[in-house]
Amino acid sequence: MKKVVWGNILCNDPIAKDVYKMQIQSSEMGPVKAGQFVNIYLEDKSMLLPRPLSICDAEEDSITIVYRIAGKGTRELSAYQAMNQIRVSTPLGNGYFIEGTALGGQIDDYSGKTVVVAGGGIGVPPMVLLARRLKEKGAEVLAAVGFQEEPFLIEELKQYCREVHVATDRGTCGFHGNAVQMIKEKRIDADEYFSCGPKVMLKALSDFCTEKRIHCQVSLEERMGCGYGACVGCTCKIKVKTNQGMEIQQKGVCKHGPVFFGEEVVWDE
Amino acid sequence: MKKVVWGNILCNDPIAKDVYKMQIQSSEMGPVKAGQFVNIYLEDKSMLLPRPLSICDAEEDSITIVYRIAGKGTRELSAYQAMNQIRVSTPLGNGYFIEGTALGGQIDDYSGKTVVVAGGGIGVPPMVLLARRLKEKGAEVLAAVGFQEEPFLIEELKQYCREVHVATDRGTCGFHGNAVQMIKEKRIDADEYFSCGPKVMLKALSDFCTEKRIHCQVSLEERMGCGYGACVGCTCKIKVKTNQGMEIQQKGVCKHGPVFFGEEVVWDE
Amino acid sequence: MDLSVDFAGVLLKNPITTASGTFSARESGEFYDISELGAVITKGVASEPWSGNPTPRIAEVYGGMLNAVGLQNPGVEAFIKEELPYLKQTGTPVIANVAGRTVEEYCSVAERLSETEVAMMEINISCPNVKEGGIGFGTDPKMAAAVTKAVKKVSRKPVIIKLTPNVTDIAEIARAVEAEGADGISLINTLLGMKIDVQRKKPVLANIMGGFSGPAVKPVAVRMVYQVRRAVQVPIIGLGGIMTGEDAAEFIMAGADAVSVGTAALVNPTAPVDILRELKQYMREQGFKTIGEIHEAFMK
Amino acid sequence: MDLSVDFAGVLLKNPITTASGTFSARESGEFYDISELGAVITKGVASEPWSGNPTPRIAEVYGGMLNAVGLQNPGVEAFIKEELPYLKQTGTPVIANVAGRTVEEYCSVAERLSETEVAMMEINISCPNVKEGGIGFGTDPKMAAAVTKAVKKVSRKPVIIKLTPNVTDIAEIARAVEAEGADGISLINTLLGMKIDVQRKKPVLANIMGGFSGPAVKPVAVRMVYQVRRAVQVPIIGLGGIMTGEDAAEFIMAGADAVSVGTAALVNPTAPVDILRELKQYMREQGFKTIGEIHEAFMK
Ligand SMILES: Cc1cc2nc3c(=O)[nH]c(=O)nc-3n(C[C@H](O)[C@H](O)[C@H](O)COP(=O)(O)OP(=O)(O)OC[C@H]3O[C@@H](n4cnc5c(N)ncnc54)[C@H](O)[C@@H]3O)c2cc1C
Ligand SMILES: Cc1cc2nc3c(=O)[nH]c(=O)nc-3n(C[C@H](O)[C@H](O)[C@H](O)COP(=O)(O)OP(=O)(O)OC[C@H]3O[C@@H](n4cnc5c(N)ncnc54)[C@H](O)[C@@H]3O)c2cc1C
Ligand SMILES: Cc1cc2nc3c(=O)[nH]c(=O)nc-3n(C[C@H](O)[C@H](O)[C@H](O)COP(=O)(O)O)c2cc1C
Ligand SMILES: Cc1cc2nc3c(=O)[nH]c(=O)nc-3n(C[C@H](O)[C@H](O)[C@H](O)COP(=O)(O)O)c2cc1C
Ligand code: FES
Ligand code: FES
Repeated sequence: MKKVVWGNILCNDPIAKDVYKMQIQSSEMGPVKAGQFVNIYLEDKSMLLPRPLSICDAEEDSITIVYRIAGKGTRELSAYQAMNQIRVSTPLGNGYFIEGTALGGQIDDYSGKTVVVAGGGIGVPPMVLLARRLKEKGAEVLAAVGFQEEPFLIEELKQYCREVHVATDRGTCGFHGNAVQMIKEKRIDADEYFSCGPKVMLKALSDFCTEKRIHCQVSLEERMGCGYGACVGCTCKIKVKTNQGMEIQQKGVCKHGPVFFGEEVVWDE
Repeated sequence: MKKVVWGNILCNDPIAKDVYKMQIQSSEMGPVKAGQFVNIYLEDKSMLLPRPLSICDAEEDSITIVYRIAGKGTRELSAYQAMNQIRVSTPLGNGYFIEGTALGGQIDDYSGKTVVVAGGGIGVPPMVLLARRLKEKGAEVLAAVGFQEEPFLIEELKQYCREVHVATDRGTCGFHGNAVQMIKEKRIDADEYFSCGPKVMLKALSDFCTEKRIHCQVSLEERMGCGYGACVGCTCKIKVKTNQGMEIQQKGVCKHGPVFFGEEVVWDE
Repeated sequence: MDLSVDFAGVLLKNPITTASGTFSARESGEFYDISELGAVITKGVASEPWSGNPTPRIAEVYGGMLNAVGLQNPGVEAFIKEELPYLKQTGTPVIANVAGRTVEEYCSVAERLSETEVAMMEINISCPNVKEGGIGFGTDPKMAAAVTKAVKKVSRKPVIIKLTPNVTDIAEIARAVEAEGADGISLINTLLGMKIDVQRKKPVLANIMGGFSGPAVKPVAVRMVYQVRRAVQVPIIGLGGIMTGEDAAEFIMAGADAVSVGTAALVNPTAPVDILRELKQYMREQGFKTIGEIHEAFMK
Repeated sequence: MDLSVDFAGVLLKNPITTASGTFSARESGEFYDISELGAVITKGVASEPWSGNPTPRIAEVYGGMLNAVGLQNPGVEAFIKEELPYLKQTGTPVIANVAGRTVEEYCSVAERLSETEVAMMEINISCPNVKEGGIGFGTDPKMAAAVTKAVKKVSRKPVIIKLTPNVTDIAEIARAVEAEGADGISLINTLLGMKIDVQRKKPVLANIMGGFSGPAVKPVAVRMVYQVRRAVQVPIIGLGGIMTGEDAAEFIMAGADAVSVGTAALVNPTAPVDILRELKQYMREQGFKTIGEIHEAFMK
């Protein structure tokens, strides 16, 4: 069964401007797939809805999340102290299709394959666990990550990636531009691309991959109510093959996603 | 000017079952009159209204409050830790008329007078500061305090009172009965009575004093909105002498009270 | 202690149900055993699939939320084929929530559902974005009555009419639908609300306005249940901001025979069963033996 | 930066006012300098003293409060003698809130106040417990229009009509009062709410139901200000749950020319001036130079 549990905050530290890394310990987390997220429930009673945050890394009995202060909820989160408790759900969503099990899942064995994990801004965190899992499955992992100004999680990525390419919008560090521009210009080639980040970036990567006729998985974001498929709040438009041909359907980001194949997504909204 | 300030919690400890004593330090409290109260503002954002709590004692730059867990707000309060901050107003209400300044104020000099401070249950706390002030003004102070089962603040009262008479409803300790019964039976006589406690007790004491033709000041409670006279939420019926004779008026407990003379109060509601 | 309630002839083993649109059989079932509930109320189904409104459809407000899902649903046939068999196998009575844009649409769904194992139907005449002649069905007593009459004619299951709180006189609407044979009334649906993001300078919902729910709306809901209880004889499902067992008891005191848990289940996925447990505990503490005793204890 | 607004011909130096019933000149003035505000709106005055409802009159609910003060007030003569001179000496424009049980009562107060220094009048046709013919003035467009017409006839000050949110169609009421010459509209008054204490098994208010206010009602208030802005041309005072400068900006974007701070001032006595300061900061951050620019920036 899925659950909402009380976890122990092991640490909650700033790792870049307005970006925090929190490690939460709980023996009830269960198995974690790369690309899954958790719901974080806040203490301030005026904010009732859970905050969905991607799992950045996971150990036997703990998970790590990395978040940016985007509003009141994440600001509250940033004030939580280590050794306190936090209400958190067990992993939600399907994650990236690398387990060979999920709907539309591709290959289970990545040996001999080169893959790129491409993250933009606060989309970088899930790339860490993803890189780790892909490496475990035998892939040669390259990272292409873009930031506004200040990179983070680079050391973590280096543990699992042969190369970590960094881009910044302002050119303060690494490639001057965004992650997809960098992939194109630096020719960071791969057999498959995995991505999380702003919609414009995901679309650019998806277009690039469609052109190259290779697979690309993207993790989408949408305002959520429940995060577990009850409220039908978080939909996106997905092209689905049916008996009658191609059809555009509203799919729940939290239930059917958050990861979709780039070609499936109806981008033009 | 009146203010709402951040105070430092110096201590917050249980002193009887479900009864806590909290000392709050702030250099902005200003002068405190016996019988005044403060508004305590809670952290839980679902509970917006302040909690009015009587001032039990006051030092140069701190006040002490004593409260019973009566609901969600006081429960939250009981969990506050020493060394943390709390939002609290400067003193509100008029307090007991012993300063010679307030409307209807009586005498400023109590030397040679015997007074009784009579508290019932969670009405006992303001008796401490009141006893202290009365003693400072030269009065011989006797305390008559009633509890359900477990007395509290007895040592504090003894500092300022020549005698402290204790009653408990169940007879677990001291006189078996309530404080007014005890006053009558033990003939705890005085020139003036001061009281705070359940309405039935205040009424009984007021009737007793009316009969004896001596003054009696009672501190009333009413559900409050603002606590400072803005919302007209907290009224009680008071008999007022006007040019046209005696008239019953709605008086704000927080603004005109919380202390009234027993004979002024319209008890039969 | 007996928590069962007879609601319009259907026996519910307890008064706790799920509010329409905040429950999904399989997904909610991953968090708790739904057969513990008195009944489940499904999300609204229409005669044909509806794709709902553009996103963002969800926003948070102080003590509540706004939604503009717009009754996205796969249509009654898909509901009967995919959702109902799963629910049936849990043994929980199913109350199917029915959406429509016209009287005919409501009737066609009600007729179709009458052939299935649903225990009752809840007719949602109160969705802010379903309009006819410029006013929602639920805000005009005559139109509310007309829908009720038409649906009652074709339905072979008890019909509950779900009312909107966005009206001047809720008792008038309640009397109108009772007069046309409604077997029960449920209220409240969402209040109409709006929020503007002053940083982005635009409404937080793509649809501009949306349905407002959660603990913030409870005082309005309790008041309306109380008013409707005084206006009609039929049983009432009370809802709107129920977060705890004591909240459920409050609605029952005000006059509800059963209650639904909505937004609370988004805030805490196991809320319906948690609230059931808390209600039992409240009854134990107060010495209540039946649900009826809770209402009788209320001193107006 | 210029925060001034011309409201029905009266110049307010900023758009922040106090909501009627939550402000008392001397008592609020002990917490802040009331001359900093755009205007003060006083508590409702009737032609004769009213003693209000029995206590408890106040209850707390999730994110808000209920009140059943029942318009206790000392009558218009006492107001003119005791409150007005004090207010006048602060230099702050005074908007007198007017209560009444009949059209005649409203008119007699309006006429009397016309002889004084009040800057404007706000006619409260929306108090839940003022009834005529079984419906409050504010819930029936015809009666709302009748009061407006009668008051306008006798008043020599701008007349603002304060609307209740407890209606099906707020735009209809707004249009009705504008048509009869209202110089401005303020909204919302309180929602009608109720709460039961399930331990004591009775309503928390002696009056059973009461007016619901505070941040919990804000989404309804913003929505109604937005709807009324689209329905009428007269200026609007927006209120309902304003707690911060950004909340004030939200109402202005939705269409309000000025705003009132109510429950927030009970939660925090200096709220009106705190909100003014926050609004200024918001404008600085966003580069807004005037109040008008805030509304213009809103993208529907
Ligand atoms: C599947 C998923 C994974 C995410 N992973 C991460 C992550 O790893 N790190 C991270 O920093 N952020 C992540 N986000 C975004 C994150 O959820 C929001 O930034 C956060 O909820 C903002 O809350 P707030 O109270 O600080 O901001 P506010 O803007 O005050 O939030 C108000 C409301 O809007 C919702 N909301 C705001 N922004 C978003 C958004 N972009 N997407 C969805 N809902 C939003 C909030 O949940 C809340 O209900 C993820 C979002 C989704 C949907
Ligand atoms: C002038 C004054 C002085 C007081 N002094 C003390 C004191 O020294 N020690 C003490 O323990 N209690 C005192 N009380 C009572 C105290 O304010 C309430 O017990 C407390 O507010 C309950 O809050 P709660 O959230 O725990 O309970 P809840 O019942 O959950 O409170 C809900 C609401 O009811 C109000 N409320 C509840 N009980 C009362 C009450 N008896 N009087 C007024 N409002 C109430 C609360 O303020 C709140 O708005 C005093 C009350 C007044 C009016
Ligand atoms: C996301 C969401 C979707 C909803 N969908 C429906 C629906 O399809 N049909 C319906 O009758 N009510 C629907 N409602 C209204 C709820 O059933 C309920 O009446 C309302 O939310 C008040 O209860 P609550 O405060 O407990 O949520 C929906 C509410 C929410 C929050
Ligand atoms: C205690 C109290 C008393 C009120 N008295 C009046 C009144 O006399 N006249 C009036 O028009 N509105 C009155 N109101 C309504 C407020 O002015 C305001 O419309 C409402 O509270 C919504 O705003 P808020 O959420 O900021 O409080 C009163 C509100 C409260 C809380
Ligand atoms: S957030 Fe509720 S269905 Fe996805
Ligand atoms: S509590 Fe507001 S006037 Fe007394």
